Amino acid sequence: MGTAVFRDAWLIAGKDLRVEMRSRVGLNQIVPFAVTVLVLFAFALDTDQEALRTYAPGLFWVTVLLAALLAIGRSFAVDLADGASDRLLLSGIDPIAVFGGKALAVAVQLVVLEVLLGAGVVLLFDVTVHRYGLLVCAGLAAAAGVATAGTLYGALVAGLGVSETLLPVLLLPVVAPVLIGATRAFQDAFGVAGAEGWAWLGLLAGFAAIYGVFGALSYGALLEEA
Amino acid sequence: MGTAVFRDAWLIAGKDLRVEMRSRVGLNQIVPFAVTVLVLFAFALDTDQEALRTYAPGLFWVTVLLAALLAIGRSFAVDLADGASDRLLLSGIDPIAVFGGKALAVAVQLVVLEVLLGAGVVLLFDVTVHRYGLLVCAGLAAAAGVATAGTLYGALVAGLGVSETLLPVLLLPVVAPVLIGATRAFQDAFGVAGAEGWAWLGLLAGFAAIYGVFGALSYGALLEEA
Amino acid sequence: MSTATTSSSATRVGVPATTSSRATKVLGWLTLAGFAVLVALAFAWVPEDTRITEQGDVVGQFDAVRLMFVHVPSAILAYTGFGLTFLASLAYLRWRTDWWDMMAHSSAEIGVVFGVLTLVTGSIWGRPTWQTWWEWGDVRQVTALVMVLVFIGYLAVRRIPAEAAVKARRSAVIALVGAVNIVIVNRSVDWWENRTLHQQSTLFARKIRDETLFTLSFSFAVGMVLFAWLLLHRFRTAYLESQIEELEVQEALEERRAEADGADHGREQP
Amino acid sequence: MTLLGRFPALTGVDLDISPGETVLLKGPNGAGKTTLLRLCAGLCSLASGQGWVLGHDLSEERRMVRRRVALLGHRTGLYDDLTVAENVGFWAQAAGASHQDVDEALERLSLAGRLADTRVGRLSAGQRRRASIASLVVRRPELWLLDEPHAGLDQQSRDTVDSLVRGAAAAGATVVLATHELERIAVLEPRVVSVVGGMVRSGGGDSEGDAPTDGDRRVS
Amino acid sequence: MTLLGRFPALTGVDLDISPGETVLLKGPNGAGKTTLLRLCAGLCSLASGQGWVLGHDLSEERRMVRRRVALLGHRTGLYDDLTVAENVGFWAQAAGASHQDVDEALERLSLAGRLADTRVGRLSAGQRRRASIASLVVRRPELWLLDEPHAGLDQQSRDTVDSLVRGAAAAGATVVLATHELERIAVLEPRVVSVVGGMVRSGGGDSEGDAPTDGDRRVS
Ligand code: HEM
Ligand SMILES: Nc1ncnc2c1ncn2[C@@H]1O[C@H](COP(=O)(O)OP(=O)(O)OP(=O)(O)O)[C@@H](O)[C@H]1O
Ligand SMILES: Nc1ncnc2c1ncn2[C@@H]1O[C@H](COP(=O)(O)OP(=O)(O)OP(=O)(O)O)[C@@H](O)[C@H]1O
Ligand SMILES: [Mg+2]
Ligand SMILES: [Mg+2]
Repeated sequence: MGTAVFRDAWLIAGKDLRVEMRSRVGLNQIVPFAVTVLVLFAFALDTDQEALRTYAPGLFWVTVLLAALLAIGRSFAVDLADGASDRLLLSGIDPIAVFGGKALAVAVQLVVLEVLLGAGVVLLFDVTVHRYGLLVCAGLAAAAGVATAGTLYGALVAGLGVSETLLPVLLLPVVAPVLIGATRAFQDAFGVAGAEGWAWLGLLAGFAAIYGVFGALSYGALLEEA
Repeated sequence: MGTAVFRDAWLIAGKDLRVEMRSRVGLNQIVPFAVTVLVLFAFALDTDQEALRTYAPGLFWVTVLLAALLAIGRSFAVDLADGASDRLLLSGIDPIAVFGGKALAVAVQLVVLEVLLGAGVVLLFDVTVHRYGLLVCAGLAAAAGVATAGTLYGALVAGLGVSETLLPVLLLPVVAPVLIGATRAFQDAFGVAGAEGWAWLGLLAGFAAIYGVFGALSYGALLEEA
Repeated sequence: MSTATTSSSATRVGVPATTSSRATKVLGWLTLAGFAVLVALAFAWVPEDTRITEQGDVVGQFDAVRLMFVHVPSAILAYTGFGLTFLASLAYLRWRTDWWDMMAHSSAEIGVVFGVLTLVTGSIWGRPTWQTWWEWGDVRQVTALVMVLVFIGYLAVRRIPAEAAVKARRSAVIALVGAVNIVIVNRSVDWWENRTLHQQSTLFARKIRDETLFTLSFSFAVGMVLFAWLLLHRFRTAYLESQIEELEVQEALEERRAEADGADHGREQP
Repeated sequence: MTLLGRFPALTGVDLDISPGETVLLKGPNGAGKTTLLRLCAGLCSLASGQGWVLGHDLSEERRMVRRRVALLGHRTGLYDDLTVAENVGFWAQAAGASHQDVDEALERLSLAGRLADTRVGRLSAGQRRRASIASLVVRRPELWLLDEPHAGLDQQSRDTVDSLVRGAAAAGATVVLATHELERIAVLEPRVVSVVGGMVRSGGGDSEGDAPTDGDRRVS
Repeated sequence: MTLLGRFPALTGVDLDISPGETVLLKGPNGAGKTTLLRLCAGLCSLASGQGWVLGHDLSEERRMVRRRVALLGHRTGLYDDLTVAENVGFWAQAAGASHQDVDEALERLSLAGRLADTRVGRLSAGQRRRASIASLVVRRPELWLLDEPHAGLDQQSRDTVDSLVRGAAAAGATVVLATHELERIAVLEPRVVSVVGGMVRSGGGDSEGDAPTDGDRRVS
């Protein structure tokens, strides 16, 4: 099974990313959406520069999560639109590969988003980066965590007819640890609070690993519709 | 034309609300979504009670806006799902009635959401209400503003294939004044900052009026597909 | 520019494969020359911004003030671009011709470029003068950002592969709403006087030196020439694109007609 | 010419439909039948050329056309979360029809009883299509545009559709209908028009179709 | 019994399909044909009773069934944003088929050339359905489940589908096919099974269908 799973995961990820490239939802819309949300926060926080700098990491991650909801929702909407999800079930592709492929595609999109949005935060909220290594590792680990948990929950709600609204409700509480961990790690990296960044990074990596394994294992059961 | 427009607007609003009641997206999902977002904010702001109380109005309105995006998106997705939007065009119903009806349905949902979420904020963020009249008026005016602008923009992106992600990008900057105005009005009502609540209420009402009129006037041109 | 990519298919069918003409060449050289003069004026003639306070301290923006000659004209050009988009959109909704649609699209794109330039130069300028890249408390900065975002959204709609007429009509409505931002940005410093670090209208209040004023006016003139030059090119690019589209349609039309004929002769219709 | 995106779905149309006539559009997949029907409904625009439907110019007065037609397309135009009766009732009210019209339509399409109170999202493909037809019947349109009206229907429902078309034609309505099941429709003795590669040709033996007798019912 | 939500879509099934056989499901709208096909594909579950397909128990081994069948349903299973060639290619790779298989399938369904590079979202209804069939052909399944395979297709494509079914049957594959166009299929001389109100009855004259001869191909 070894290589076949990787080959199939790759196939699925490639398909998902290609669909995204074609529809250009990511670049043209999710990124501007994320930037706009950042701006909204600035308004909501009463444009208090000091507060903004302090809360920049938290706001960054809330924004990433909200954008991730869109990306995950689309990843499944595309399959459901005209019954491709049924056909994936019938294709004989190992569910682990489907899970891995979809999670990979989401993670790639999230990383791109984080890079662009991160640049926005550094400029708009006037923060300075102290520890680049931590920043990059935390960004990758958090993306992996959100992507794995998101793919699992995306599959859970897929086909229930109202997934675009159900997904946030289920997923957001679950990824709260990612939000907290990534926020702390970034606070450390930005030097705004003396959090133990690397410890929090451990949490993020653990989260991603757990959801990766759990997702891969339970995906088959999830997909086995009806 | 007079009464026919009202009758038709009522018909459309009734249909939209009935679909929402059936699918229970509003109650079962958008509300929990909104509450979850509030909780996320609490995490993101590092659970600093004082900060939370100060920023409660802003966070409340950011949350309402995000939930409004979902409600508006669904309002149009329901029509587009199986070609009902084409049939609305062919029905001979005055576009003004379609606009009015859809905006009304969205506004009703927003008001319900605001009430539930408002209770949540009062409990979670430990704020006290000083001026009930202002609170209620600002809530209604903001709902009207978001609903009218949202319906206009919802129609703008409907059927472009990627509306669920395009809507936020376009709508959020436009409703930024509502966010600011409603936040200020609520700050006054909560007594967290000495903003001139009633003046901001004027802004909200003006916004709703302008978008109501502009939306009603331009809706026909928008719907005149292809 | 996109002229390079479009030229091959354009020449193939005999449309002029360039967006330049005598007028644009003149404008181009004028821009370059004007820019050279502007640089000279800005660095050699305009003195650095210093004032001596009563205590004898030297304050001011020093060399940073020279950023004004990029920042302010950019802002004006962004307004111009969006304003033109507004007018062209109105005209489109009235007459429904592709010409106005292309005009709206072209000027919006240029507007966004200069809008971003305003934000960037403003930020750079803010670093030495306000000690911050970005100040959320400043209404002009924030409203300017919102304005640019609205038009980025506009361009996002324009880029969606949808029916041309639908797209044109919908983006025209977005532009109408979006253009309101011009007024808001322009008046913001006066409406919210106490909430801004940003300069209020210094320009015509004659609060600045004559050299600075002259150079600034000169930079406006250069900016306008630059704008005209860019707009001509961008519009012609849009026009060429539409021509290519037209040709593609013609090609497809021929193929489609052949399909019809082939079916007539080849296939037995029951 | 009608463009879908940049694709010339209809390239040349020369069609002349007299009121009360029953016209059958035939042609291979992708010929442009659906597009032609949507054009007649005022849902597509003419990039070049001109056309009239029921006396209205298709370039200028599409809104006038729209309210006089009923289009049965590939999609059903129903709300999944509402019941059959609610859906048909909604479209009936939108068209100003009465409750009785609704009941009649449901009866006619064998949707009365349990099915009337079933959510549309839970219907089988054919039942759903029947519900869609019922929601059009209540409109009593002057021009019926039917895109593959028999697709997915069982024998009984096919007969219902046939009698519906006959009834509409007898009542003076115009019917334009696209289908691949030519035999089925033969009993109605329609004028056959073939669409191939976006070209529309009045065929089927009655050559008088080429000479426009009635200028304002011409689609080109 | 098979429940859809709380609705007993299939109430009693007694069906026995020998390998290589061609079975035609007929019955009115809402009878349960689609549900039966989905059940055979392993996409629905049995609330009570038991069934076997290709030797696998439908309650226990649905996964094994799934990878051996190809189901052409009411929905096409294609991605709107990808081209026809990309879609067929994707499903081919997922099934381990080669590029050549893809080309052959496209050729067979008259989708080569311009259409192959068209995004599926821009196809006509019939073209889209053909693309869906092409994406199934590449799988070379052991059991074909076809839900109204002719719906929306033009005459030529209907013939293609017929020859496809004949070819599959000749190659030893089993074909179960639901359709309302009984005449069309008559030339294939299938065994006719009628489904009414969720009850499945082997009909069409071969009464030996009632006595299960081969226990492991029984669906109940
Ligand atoms: C990102 C930050 C900034 C943005 C978005 C911004 C935006 C703008 C805009 C839109 C205008 C045109 C105003 C009008 O006439 O309507 C403008 C003008 C101007 N800006 Fe900025 N600005 C920024 C930062 C700065 C900074 C840091 C300075 C200098 C300390 C500055 C100095 C000026 C001056 C002197 C004018 C001309 C004022 C007038 O006569 O109206 N700006 N800016
Ligand atoms: N959105 C679109 N964009 C581009 N081309 C399209 C679009 N929709 C349809 N087409 C093309 O237009 C042509 C005509 O399509 P149309 O749906 O009118 O065909 P049809 O005659 O109804 O076919 P069918 O019998 O398959 O339903 C087809 O070749 C199709 O590929
Ligand atoms: N999701 C669902 N929930 C509840 N009932 C359903 C659902 N889907 C279908 N049904 C019901 O199950 C029955 C069988 O449906 P099915 O789709 O199998 O019929 P069919 O024989 O394929 O009909 P058709 O010829 O119209 O396609 C129908 O009466 C239908 O109302
Ligand atoms: Mg068609
Ligand atoms: Mg069926």
